[in-house]
Amino acid sequence: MTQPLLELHNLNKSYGTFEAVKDIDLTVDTGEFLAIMGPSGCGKTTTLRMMAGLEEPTRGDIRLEGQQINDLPVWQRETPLVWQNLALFPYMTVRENVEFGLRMKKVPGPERQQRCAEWLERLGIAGFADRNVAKLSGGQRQRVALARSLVLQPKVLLLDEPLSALDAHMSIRMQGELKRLQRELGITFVYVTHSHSEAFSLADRVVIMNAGRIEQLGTPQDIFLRPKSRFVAQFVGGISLFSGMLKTTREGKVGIDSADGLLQIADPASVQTGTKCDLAVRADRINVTTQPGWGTNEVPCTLMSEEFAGAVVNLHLETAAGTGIVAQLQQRDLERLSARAGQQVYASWHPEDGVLLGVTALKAAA
Amino acid sequence: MSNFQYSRRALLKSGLAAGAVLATPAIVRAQEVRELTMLTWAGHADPEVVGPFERAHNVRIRAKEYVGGDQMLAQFAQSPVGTYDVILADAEYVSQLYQADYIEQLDLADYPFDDFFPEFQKFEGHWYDDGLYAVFLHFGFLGLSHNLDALSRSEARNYRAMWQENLRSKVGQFDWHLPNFGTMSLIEGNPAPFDLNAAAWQQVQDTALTLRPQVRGFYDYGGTLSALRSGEVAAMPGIGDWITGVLQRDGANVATTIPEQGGLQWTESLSIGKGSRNQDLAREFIRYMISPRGQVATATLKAYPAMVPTRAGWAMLNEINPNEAARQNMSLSGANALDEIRAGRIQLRRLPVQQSLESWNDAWVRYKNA
Amino acid sequence: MNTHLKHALPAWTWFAGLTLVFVILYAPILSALVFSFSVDRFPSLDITRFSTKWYAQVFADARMLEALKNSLAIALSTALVATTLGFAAAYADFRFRFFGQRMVLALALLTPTVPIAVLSLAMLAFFSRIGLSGTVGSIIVAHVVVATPFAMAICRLRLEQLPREFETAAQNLGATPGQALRLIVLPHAAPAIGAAALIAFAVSLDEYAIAWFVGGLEQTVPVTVLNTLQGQVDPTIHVIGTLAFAATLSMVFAAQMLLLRSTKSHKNKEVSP
Amino acid sequence: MSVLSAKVRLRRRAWFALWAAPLPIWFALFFMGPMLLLIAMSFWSVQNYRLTPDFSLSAWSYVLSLDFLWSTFWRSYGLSLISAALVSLLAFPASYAMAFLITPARRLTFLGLALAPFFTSYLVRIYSLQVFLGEGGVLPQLFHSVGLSGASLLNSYTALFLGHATLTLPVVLVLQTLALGNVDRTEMSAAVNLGARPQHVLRHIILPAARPGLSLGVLFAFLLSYAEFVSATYLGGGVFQTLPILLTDLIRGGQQWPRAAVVSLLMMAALMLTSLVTVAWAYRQKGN
Repeated sequence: MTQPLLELHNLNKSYGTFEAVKDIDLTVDTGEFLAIMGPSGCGKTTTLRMMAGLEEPTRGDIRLEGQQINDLPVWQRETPLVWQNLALFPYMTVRENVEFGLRMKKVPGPERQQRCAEWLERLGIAGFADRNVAKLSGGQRQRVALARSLVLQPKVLLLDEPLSALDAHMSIRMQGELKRLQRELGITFVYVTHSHSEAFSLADRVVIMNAGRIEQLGTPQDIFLRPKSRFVAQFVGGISLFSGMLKTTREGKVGIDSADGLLQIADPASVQTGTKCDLAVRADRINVTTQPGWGTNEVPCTLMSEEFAGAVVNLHLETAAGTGIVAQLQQRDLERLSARAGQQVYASWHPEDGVLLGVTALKAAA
Repeated sequence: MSNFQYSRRALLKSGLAAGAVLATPAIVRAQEVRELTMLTWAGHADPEVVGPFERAHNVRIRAKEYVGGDQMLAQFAQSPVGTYDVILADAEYVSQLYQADYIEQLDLADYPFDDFFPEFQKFEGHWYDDGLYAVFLHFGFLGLSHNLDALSRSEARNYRAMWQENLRSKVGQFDWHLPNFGTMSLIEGNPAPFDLNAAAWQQVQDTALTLRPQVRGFYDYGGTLSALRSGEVAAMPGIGDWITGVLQRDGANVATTIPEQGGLQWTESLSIGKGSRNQDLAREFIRYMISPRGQVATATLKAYPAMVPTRAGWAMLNEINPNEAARQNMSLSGANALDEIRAGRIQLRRLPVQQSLESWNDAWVRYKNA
Repeated sequence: MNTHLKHALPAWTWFAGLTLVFVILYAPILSALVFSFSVDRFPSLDITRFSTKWYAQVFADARMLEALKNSLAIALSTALVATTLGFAAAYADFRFRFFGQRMVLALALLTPTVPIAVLSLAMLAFFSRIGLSGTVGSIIVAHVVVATPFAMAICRLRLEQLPREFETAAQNLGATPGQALRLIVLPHAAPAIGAAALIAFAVSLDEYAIAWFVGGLEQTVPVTVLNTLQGQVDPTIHVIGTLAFAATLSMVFAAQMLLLRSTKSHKNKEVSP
Repeated sequence: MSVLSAKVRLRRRAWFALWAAPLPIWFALFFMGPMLLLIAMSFWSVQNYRLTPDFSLSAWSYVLSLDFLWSTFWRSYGLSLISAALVSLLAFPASYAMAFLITPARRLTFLGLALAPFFTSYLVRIYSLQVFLGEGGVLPQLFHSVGLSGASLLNSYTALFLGHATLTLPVVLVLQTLALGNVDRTEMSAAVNLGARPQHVLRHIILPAARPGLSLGVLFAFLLSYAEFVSATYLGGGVFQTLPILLTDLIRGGQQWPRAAVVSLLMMAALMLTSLVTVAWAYRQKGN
């Protein structure tokens, strides 16, 4: 088994009585693109800053290639960070910014210039080398920030919401470039973001954090298809949630006894009846009809609103019991449906498409 | 012409005499420059005053100038022992310096007291338990200083002129209780103006209060100069030639008159600071200051002119600056300022005898607040 | 500038107010300038004759020269120490979170509430007990106490404008805390440090009460002014005032240039992305 | 609690101490030292004109039983408060002009010019004012020529106020101008856009937004005027008995520094209390 590049063991950080990060265990492998995602205040940036040595853990260990580096000060860590606001040095030119780290490491002049030139070239900013960083566009500044860190040939690059300052178009372009760079260089990226699209499209694995803890760790597919908790489901979005009591019917069918009726599930083996649990159904798995009788789990509801998202449309429905349901339809399916807001419709899905949440946690507790 | 030659010869002679006195410690000249420190009122360390002494003794005089005896005492008290070699203080503060044990006892034999006019030979403020603690440097009279445009000399012959209607809000007062209450005491006819029983003291305060509506303000030394000069105030009690003399030199139409009720005498003296490390030099300095040359320099001080206590000083002043000698009434032949003392018209300014200093001060603060 | 802003009163009234204030500020200085050239010892409107004799007297006075030397040495040292202390405290307050942080600020800001006459005596009494009275050094020590709060306030305000990430970003790229401070924080704070030094210099140069008390035999220029004002009034006061004003004015202009240059370059650099 | 080794923690502390320690150390030695001595001194006694360490309440009981202490205290407080308010009012139009009617580049020059006199010998400026206001001075002459009395203006509250203004105007101008300059222009435009008239903008937008700076201006003017004694002596003619004057008067009762110490402790207490209240008020947020 290969040595993991970066390991966090039982990492904790508290500010006074406030626990920002609680018992984080995480390993990052060489060459991996790991995204840490979560709402603001969930501790994702604090975790990243602890990796960089900018915050000192209250408890726990940080290891780089098996070596404990708790004691290593920031400036000896070689874990460069790309900052949310980039933090380019305003009193320096582009070249001076990029050369800064090499100077600090006392890299001799010729090599420094050569490496700097190489990276300016590679990121397509060689033409601005002697310009003041303040006079660049957003995308150019972004590249300077990347070049400034990558020129140090780090084993791991830390990125703290690096694209949040860019407009949507530029952000998507930079996502592509980041992905390409990471593949080419084989450098480990740890990428903090609150954007699903960035995390899911870039990362090999995604960590979802909430209130200082890891809620779920997995591939984007894992998380998207099998959210482990109500929180993850809500955070990932596009998922309808039903809560109720697990129940076996007289016919031997297993389902959730919810306010919206008994909702069947496909694989009840792992759970005990009588426990409270949540059922998640992804929006693209929900079928909407104007007439009943189309599916196993069918709930009558009112069409509240439509939301166009390019090729697809999200329909927001509400059941009689007040549960909100999101359904994703293709444009032409919507045309076929021809329903208006306020109209009665029926949402239905296959039992296989329902995911029971919090099951592992329940098992562990039991 | 012959007069001129005479005075030149006299000057040479006295210069030689002074040289002989000063020549004794000339051996020190070969050594490095010594320092003599001095805590003094303004003007006494001007080069024209101390220059000859500095050259003769290869010494540099470093002076700390103060305004107000209390500042002086605080400065002395809070500085390390030996900081100040020579102290020039008002006679009232000499007694405070003595009681606080801040000054050295002096040896009578070191100073030519024979040359002093008799009234200054054993000056009361300088002797404690038969020990000498200060040497009389100069003195002046305090009467009624007035602007001649507002108050004529004959009007000023009576302190009561200050109560005149046309002086309403035109009387200034020096911001210190001793000269002011002393003057009030003179007005009340107390033969010893600072030695008052309770009733007399109360009477002094009551009289003062009747003057209060006439008073424009309370001034320090510099403020007094400016106020009298500009005409801001027309009359000030308890002030003397030390202020008006300076203003006259500048062409101001002011004078000091000693009214019929009498005047006060201020006195400043030189002492040696306790723990001085340059006592020999300090002694030489005091000797220089009461030598004719030092006395003339003192009498014609730029900061404030005053009378001096030595005969030789008077003689030399009359030779080289007869006008100033005449102006200050320091004539060796005929009537002179000392006659005022001898006639009993001048009383010493001194600390209150029957009351404490602080009760006079309290009364003064109260008076100002009235 | 918001040119289309309507004002509650017509523009000339505000400008009249501005003029009035400058008249009040500058009338005494102008009067000092005029009377410094008057031949009369006591200033009055009918000036007999103009002359430079008081200037000559000031320049010929050896004690004045010594006082000037003392004043400059004291003001320079005060500026140096007060700025160092003020910057260090401002930087500590900016960079770190620590127990008693507010206490330090309160301590530094307490100085202006102490009546100067008593502060002077307390300092003299204290200094003489620790063997530090009557020297140029004791004046410097005392002036540093008076001037540091100003220096600290100025540096602190400027540091507030420095994004906190810059310094950590430098460390993250391998700069030691010292290097980060030198390469990132100091260039940013330089104009404030300059202004703080100038102001500390000026505060020390004009202080008379403490200098009289703790200075012992060492005289500074303001102490000679105090002695002249309280004792033998003469126009050398006006001469010193005029010279001091000329010197201060040129220092203020120097500070202006520094600040102006930095704001300009700062503006150029801070075009939002 | 920390996961760092002792060595690293020590190194960090040393670096922190390098910056955080110098000022507190300097002030503890050379400011708190004298201040504690001052407090101690208020309990000392004076024997034979000599300040003697002691534990005596006599200075406190003396000062606190002075019948004119509180009238002096309130006069002092009132006069400096009035001066602070008047100086602030006087400065406001000028600050407004500098903040809103002058280009920013010029504003810096004007501020510099406003500040320059602050660092020019204060004593000289007070002496000059004395010449200006006194008998036969510029201002009385001017008044005389337009048919007014032409009497000296010294020893009046006007003169005292001008002295206070000489001391405090520059600081007040700078604080006010900075405060007004920082008022959000969009907020002002928004108000105008909503139909507010210029007077309303001034009253409801500008003044509330600039409140911290404006109140700090009043506070500083107050602090400086309160401790002022040079203009009280040279322009007020000593007829306005204020605490700083009382302080010097008390000393003259024969080295009564303990009493002076008591008065200055009272002054400091009043100043600190006023500062606290003002700062709290200035930075108070609306709506809690």
